[in-house]
Amino acid sequence: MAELTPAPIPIERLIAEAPRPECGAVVLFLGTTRDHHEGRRVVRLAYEAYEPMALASLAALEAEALARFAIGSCRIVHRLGQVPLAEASVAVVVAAAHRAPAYEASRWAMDELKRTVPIWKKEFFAEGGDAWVEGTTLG
Amino acid sequence: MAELTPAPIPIERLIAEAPRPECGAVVLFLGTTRDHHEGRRVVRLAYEAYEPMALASLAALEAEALARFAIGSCRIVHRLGQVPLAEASVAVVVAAAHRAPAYEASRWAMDELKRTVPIWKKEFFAEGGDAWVEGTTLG
Amino acid sequence: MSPPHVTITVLFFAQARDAAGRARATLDLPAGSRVSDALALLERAHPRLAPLRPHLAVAVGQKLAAGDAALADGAELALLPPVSGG
Amino acid sequence: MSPPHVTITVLFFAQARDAAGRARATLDLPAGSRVSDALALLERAHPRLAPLRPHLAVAVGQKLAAGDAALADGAELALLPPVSGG
Repeated sequence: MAELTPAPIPIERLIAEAPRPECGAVVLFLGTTRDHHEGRRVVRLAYEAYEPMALASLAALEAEALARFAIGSCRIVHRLGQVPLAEASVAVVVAAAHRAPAYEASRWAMDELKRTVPIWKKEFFAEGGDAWVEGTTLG
Repeated sequence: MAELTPAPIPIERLIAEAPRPECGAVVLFLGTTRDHHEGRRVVRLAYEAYEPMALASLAALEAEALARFAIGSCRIVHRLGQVPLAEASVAVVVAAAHRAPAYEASRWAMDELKRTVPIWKKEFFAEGGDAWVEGTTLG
Repeated sequence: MSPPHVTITVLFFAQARDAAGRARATLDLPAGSRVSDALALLERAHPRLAPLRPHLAVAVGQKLAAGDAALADGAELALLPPVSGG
Repeated sequence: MSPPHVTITVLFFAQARDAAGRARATLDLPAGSRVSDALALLERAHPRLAPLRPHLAVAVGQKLAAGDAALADGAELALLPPVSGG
């Protein structure tokens, strides 16, 4: 089930909840805060979303991943609000009987998420100031 | 640092230890025990290794992954001995500035591990009996 | 009696919120107005939205909508700058 | 005085251990013996190793070794069936 959360992403719980007995592979992707972007030092990030639309988009991605790939489950959690350095802003957990579709579904879900889900990231710089990250035009 | 361990793989610790501030992506792969193989119900697995050679092979894979892909770290832990259903037998954690090389290094490391590292898996069946899994001839 | 009109809610996100200086507005439009009419009105009220326009997507009722989409009374129209989640 | 010889340790893994009924053995071979000589001797002692032979790799000192690799005194030779880690 897709989630948007202002709190740290509960990575251990997501892994523990990924269904296993029938699945031989679990792929967890974590997007974490980088401390640099185009040469400037970043000290923290903040995310905002059009929450109901973003949640529906993430849930649709989960469902489409299940339809496109031979996987048993796909779960996406995105953090909102301020995210300190080195903490995860997004987690995708895919479980599958075999590893190839698990990797492929995970990559596909992350590519689609960045392209289609109404979430915006702002970077705060060490030298002061902030800026919205240049993103991808929807549609 | 590559590890072979008879205990459950400390997944939370591996994720926590993956270097983050300079890296935007972490990919964790877990190989978990499947409850079926070629139509037979599997109730548990056991792994054995030629330990010093397997450990050196895993360490060499980590180093080669760092040389081949634009990643910041690669760490491989394989469990040995009996592994109950749904527990992880292997974990690969890759951290990188960008997600594409993180996914690619993780897949490559798992493919190589299955092809080149002297570890053997035995399956124990619900109907009784056990069998070594058909593997890949080395060399 | 005034001519028939529709009232919509407008949500501004990210750069669009910065440009408009607000997160939300209520807009009255003549009945039969389309998304492009609402955008033209918003741009007149908030000129700093103009440079964003080529990259702005619009959702109506949480679905992406084209410029010629009709606006029903009570619709929620969202201005969505290029996305950068992940 | 006996002719010069080498003593090696043999490690049997997985199916090779099952076939040999043991995990480890010590083998005396004439000096100048190669990996293939050791395998022939092991196959005579443990006939159930024969069907594994086409799929068996051999390591000497933890490195994969070909059949014509020489065996030094004290070498550790490991019989490695097809691997199935992961």
